[in-house]
Amino acid sequence: MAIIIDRHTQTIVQGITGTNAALHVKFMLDYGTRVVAGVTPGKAGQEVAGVPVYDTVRDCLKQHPDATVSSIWVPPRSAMDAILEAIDAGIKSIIVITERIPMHDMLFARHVAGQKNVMIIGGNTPGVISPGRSLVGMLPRIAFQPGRIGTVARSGAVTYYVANSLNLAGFGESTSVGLGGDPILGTNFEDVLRLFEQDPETDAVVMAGEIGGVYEELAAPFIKEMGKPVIAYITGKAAPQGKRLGHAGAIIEGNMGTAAGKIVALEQNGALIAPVLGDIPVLLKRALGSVH
Amino acid sequence: MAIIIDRHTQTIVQGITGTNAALHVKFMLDYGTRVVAGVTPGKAGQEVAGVPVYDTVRDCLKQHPDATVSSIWVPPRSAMDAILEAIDAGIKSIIVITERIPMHDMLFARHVAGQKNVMIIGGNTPGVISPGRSLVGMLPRIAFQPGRIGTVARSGAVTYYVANSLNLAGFGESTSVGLGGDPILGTNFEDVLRLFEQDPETDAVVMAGEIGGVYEELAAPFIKEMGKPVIAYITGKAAPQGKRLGHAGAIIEGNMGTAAGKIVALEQNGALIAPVLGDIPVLLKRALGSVH
Amino acid sequence: MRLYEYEGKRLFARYRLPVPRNVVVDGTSLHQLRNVVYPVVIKAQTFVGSRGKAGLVQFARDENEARDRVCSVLGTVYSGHKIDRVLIEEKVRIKKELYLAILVDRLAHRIVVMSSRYGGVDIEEVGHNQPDAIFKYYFSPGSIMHAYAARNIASEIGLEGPFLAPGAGAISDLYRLFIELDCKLSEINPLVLTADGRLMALDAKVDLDEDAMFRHPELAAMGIVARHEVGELSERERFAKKAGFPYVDLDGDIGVFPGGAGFGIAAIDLIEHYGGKPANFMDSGGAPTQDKLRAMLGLLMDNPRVRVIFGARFGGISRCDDWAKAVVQYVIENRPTKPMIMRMAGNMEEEGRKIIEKAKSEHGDLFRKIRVYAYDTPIEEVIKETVRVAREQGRPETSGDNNR
Amino acid sequence: MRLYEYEGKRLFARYRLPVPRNVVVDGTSLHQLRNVVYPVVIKAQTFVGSRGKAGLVQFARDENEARDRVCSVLGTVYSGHKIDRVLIEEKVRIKKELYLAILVDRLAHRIVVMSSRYGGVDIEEVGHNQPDAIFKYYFSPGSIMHAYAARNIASEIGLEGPFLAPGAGAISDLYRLFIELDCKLSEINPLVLTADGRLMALDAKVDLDEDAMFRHPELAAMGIVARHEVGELSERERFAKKAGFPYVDLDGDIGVFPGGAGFGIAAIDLIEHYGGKPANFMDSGGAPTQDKLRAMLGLLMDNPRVRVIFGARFGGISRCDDWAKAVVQYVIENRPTKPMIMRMAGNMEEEGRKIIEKAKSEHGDLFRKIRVYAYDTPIEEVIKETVRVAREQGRPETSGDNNR
Repeated sequence: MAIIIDRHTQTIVQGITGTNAALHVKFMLDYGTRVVAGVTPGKAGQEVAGVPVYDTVRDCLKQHPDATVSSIWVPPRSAMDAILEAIDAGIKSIIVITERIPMHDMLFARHVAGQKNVMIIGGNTPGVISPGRSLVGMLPRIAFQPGRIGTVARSGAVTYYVANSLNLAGFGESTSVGLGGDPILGTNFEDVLRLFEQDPETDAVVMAGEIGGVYEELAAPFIKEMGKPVIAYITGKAAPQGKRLGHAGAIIEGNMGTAAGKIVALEQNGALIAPVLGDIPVLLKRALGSVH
Repeated sequence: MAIIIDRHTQTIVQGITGTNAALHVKFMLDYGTRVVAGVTPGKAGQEVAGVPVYDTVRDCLKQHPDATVSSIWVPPRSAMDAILEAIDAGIKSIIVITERIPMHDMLFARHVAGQKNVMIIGGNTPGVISPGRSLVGMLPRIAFQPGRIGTVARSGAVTYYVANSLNLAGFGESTSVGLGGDPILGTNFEDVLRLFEQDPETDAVVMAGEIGGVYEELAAPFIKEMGKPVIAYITGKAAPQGKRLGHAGAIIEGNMGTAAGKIVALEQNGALIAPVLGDIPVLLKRALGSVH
Repeated sequence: MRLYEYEGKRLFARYRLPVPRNVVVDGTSLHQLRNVVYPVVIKAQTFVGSRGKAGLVQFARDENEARDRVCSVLGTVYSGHKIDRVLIEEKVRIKKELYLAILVDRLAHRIVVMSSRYGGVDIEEVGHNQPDAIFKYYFSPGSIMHAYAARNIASEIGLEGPFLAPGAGAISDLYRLFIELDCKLSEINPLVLTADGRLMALDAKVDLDEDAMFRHPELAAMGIVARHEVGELSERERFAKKAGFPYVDLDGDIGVFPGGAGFGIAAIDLIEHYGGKPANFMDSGGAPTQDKLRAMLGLLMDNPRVRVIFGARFGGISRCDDWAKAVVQYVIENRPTKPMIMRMAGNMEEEGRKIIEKAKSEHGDLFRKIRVYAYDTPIEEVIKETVRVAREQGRPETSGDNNR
Repeated sequence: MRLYEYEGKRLFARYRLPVPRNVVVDGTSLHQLRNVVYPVVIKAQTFVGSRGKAGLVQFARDENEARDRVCSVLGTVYSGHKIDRVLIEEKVRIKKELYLAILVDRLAHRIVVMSSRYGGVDIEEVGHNQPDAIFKYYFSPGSIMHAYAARNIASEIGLEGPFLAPGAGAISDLYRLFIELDCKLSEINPLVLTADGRLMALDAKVDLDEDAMFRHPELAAMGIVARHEVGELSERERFAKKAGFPYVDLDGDIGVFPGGAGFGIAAIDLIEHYGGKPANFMDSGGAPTQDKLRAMLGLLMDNPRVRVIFGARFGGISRCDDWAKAVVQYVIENRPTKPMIMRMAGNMEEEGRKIIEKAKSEHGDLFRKIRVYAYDTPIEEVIKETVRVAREQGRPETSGDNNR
């Protein structure tokens, strides 16, 4: 059983009739993911890649009561509502692909999810993959191969490059989690590190952070407690202040969110810092010693 | 220890500088009630009958951390806010004298109080008296004398007449609780019946209901479980439909809230029905038998 | 307080809820029947339920027919409610009738949206015969209706495809109206899909919270003013409303001048219990002013139905001495001839008694028919006495001193 | 995104928050200085902090003085920000300076109102020296600020007596502004009591959430449009904003054409790590269109600073073949002369490679300076190569075939 999703996990897709969502539903099904239903209001009765479409999550769960995970592909203006709908209907993990969700919306969605003990991943996550088992989101299958390294990153592309550098060095991934590029995230580094720490299929973790926010810093104290090695790769060392770099969350605001600050916090708590991507497998080998 | 308030209870008064509140603060102090502070925003530093006035409940509790009960005398438009202020500051019982509080406001205040486990009595309650010990509200002391009968009524005047008829027959009150005349009440008959059932100083209960709402009906099943006799006096048998009779809550709406319906529900569950006030002591004597 | 259908529909229109094209016509605006597209539905504006069965909903194919029907209805009285206005609406072809209502659930202390695929009928009957046919969706007080919740409800009552979005929109709009206007009930029965593909509120039942009207000047600006929960105020009731005390006309001959609303209700019961007929309900509210007390008394004295006045004051927040002062001053100024049987007890009872006694000694004749009992006389005895006096009033007046 | 003080104050005024009487003057509206009551404060409108120390806040006793001061400031550049406008305000006599701010607490994921009796100074310093002097009041997302909470805050920072109600009102109004306009920060430092008994926001610092701008057409109507979090967009950045892709000018010579924002950030680091200087940040977003890809490439090619372009595509949601097509079409249409060093891996890598190879075989000369590496070449190697080529560009161009 991998973290978050597994071979048996039944998932639904909110916003399933959108172009991107429809394409990736096909990719997910090809990968073996059990996409059992989708939602687009007003389009009940249609199908996408053979998956039935309903008007509401509530209707989905009436027909597919074992679905526990939803991925959300709706436009930013509808994202909060889609998340709240999933929570209200009883979904337990919500993977939010939508990017640039208004900050207040995401704060509120997080707040409600917290009260109901629901996990939100994202917004602006590329998704989650447990290579060879299940994939929810838009991660390219080609970048990943099964293995025993957990990876967690804010950026989708960095997730692929990290996996790429692991795979070139002979490592594979137990699960790769994209936290998302938005400034307010449902799940942060610490949450995922705790899952990996408990996961018997994970030997070490690579976390890839970037400028903006404080999620890397917040995770630092837990790294100290962990029994598994953590390699950290932080980007944005060369980034300017006060300018968003693509991701809504990737911005240095005053003293907050610098790469240097994150690196110091992580290093002081025992993470091994990889200055460039290519250093990640080197550090991993060193940390895992004879195991690999 | 009487129910709700006792000799040692420290109380504050919200809206203390209003004419009525100021008058009744004096009456309460005369009765021995420990009124330790009052609130009127903008009037911090003043005094009412020797009681210090603060701008906020929060400031009251900084100076008088043992206050647990507040009575509220502000205008209807400020009542919800005053209740929420008391809850937020940590007050545990709130006695709402204010009448005709907008229904949605009271629903919300109730909702918040429920989450924080705070008791609201009223709106439009005359207050609570444990004769000889403490009085919070505007009940006339002259109407009550110490004894072992608990009384609970929606109307203030009826509370006095009930006590009057008890006292003329030689009974007295352990505690008399005015639930209030508003349509949405913080505390209802069942809540108070449960307190009286547990109260070693109460032998029997007189409940006085009136047309409107369903609080009497809601209490009926509990009466069946009670070990103490309950005498019920319900007014409004001669009331017209669709017209409010003074109390915001005293109105027959369609089939809901008739005196006849309430009497049937109570009688079926074991309450003794007093058709007129004078019957109350008669029924009490019969029910308590040799005890009195 | 219940609104007329046309008032409810004006509020609906403000909240973008689709209603049929309509005009409201009263005795002075029959010319408006010219500006209507026929055929039309003519609906008498009254609070009486089941207007259909009572013949208060009619149809007209042209202006002449409409004029006839309107004139036959205007000014008539049904169940005590006079009909002053009719609503003239486009006649729509109905494809499907649904039910939608939002109300305060007084048991659960929550807000509940009730909806059904079966509209246009008595919903209580539907609920009784087919409980599953009514879908209840609860909201905590203070919470907003998120868009998804509106879609859940719309979906549940069969609004789908192109009707899902407008249906959910209408549900959201009705909820906003309910919350923002402090409603106790806002009901659409039926909510219809028309043959030409529109979603439309065919009826409108809105109950406002009178206690929240102070924060809705926009309603007053629309002419929505205080009334009974169901029905207009009488002339005396309007006077009392203006003077600031609760008052309801009843049809007996004993004027009731109590202190406290709750005891006012009890007094009516007791009067009927002992064979009398109350002429009114009244309440002084807490700590009434002298002026208000005198206005209250005057309203009873001036009511030709009233033959005797029952008064009671249990001095709590309102003091006996104030009450006695008001009674005395009223009597001296107005020299009433109707008997008053009263009881006064509680705070400042002694002071009140002295005021009454002083007045009696100074103006003996004026107070001949006024009796004031005290704490030690049970209220039932006072009421029995009142009922007896009321009966006597039918007979020639007896002489003799009634003072105690 | 940060607003100018004058924009913030316009928003304040909309929310009834009291601000000093003011006018905004730019190069074309100096005549407005005639309509001002002197003395005044002249505040350069810029995002630079500590304007006082930088001489960007001045005073003037009359119109002549004001004109001199304004002219001395307009058009100057401080810390890279050009000053186009000044705010001219009545000079108020300050009795007391307070601090008030509402912001998103990114650790607690809640909204926090921070307030202090000590305003007009660097609040971080206050917090550092006297943590108790800062009062924090938390609100759950989605919750409103009840009136009592505003009073609690006002009371805590010493607003009492006649100042309690307006103080609490200002706090409520600022909270409504914060929520309704999707702020990340709304700060008043200082909030002052004036010698003549007014409460007033003397400064205004408002950070909006750019991602919520779509639901605030009222802001666009006020001229508040997209910009950097702190600072205006450059010409190229405005072009990119219009074309719909994130782009930030940097001051190097290597144009960066990556796929994915996160890797765009990584690429800048890597270029600097290996001794190069990036000319920009750029992100195609998910699944860019051909047109967008060509616009992105064009923006780099047309930038005279750029000497070489580094490109990378890891095909995920965005496919390698689409990317290759866009590159090929751009090259054929525009015949660029700057070298491009690129890597392409992931979804549809093989198809992409075929497109590039076909183009090279058909238009060999055009593609002379274009190298495209594959999955098996680590990205670091590609970047090192780019940096090397950028250095070479300083030297006379070498001949020879650079194709692999």
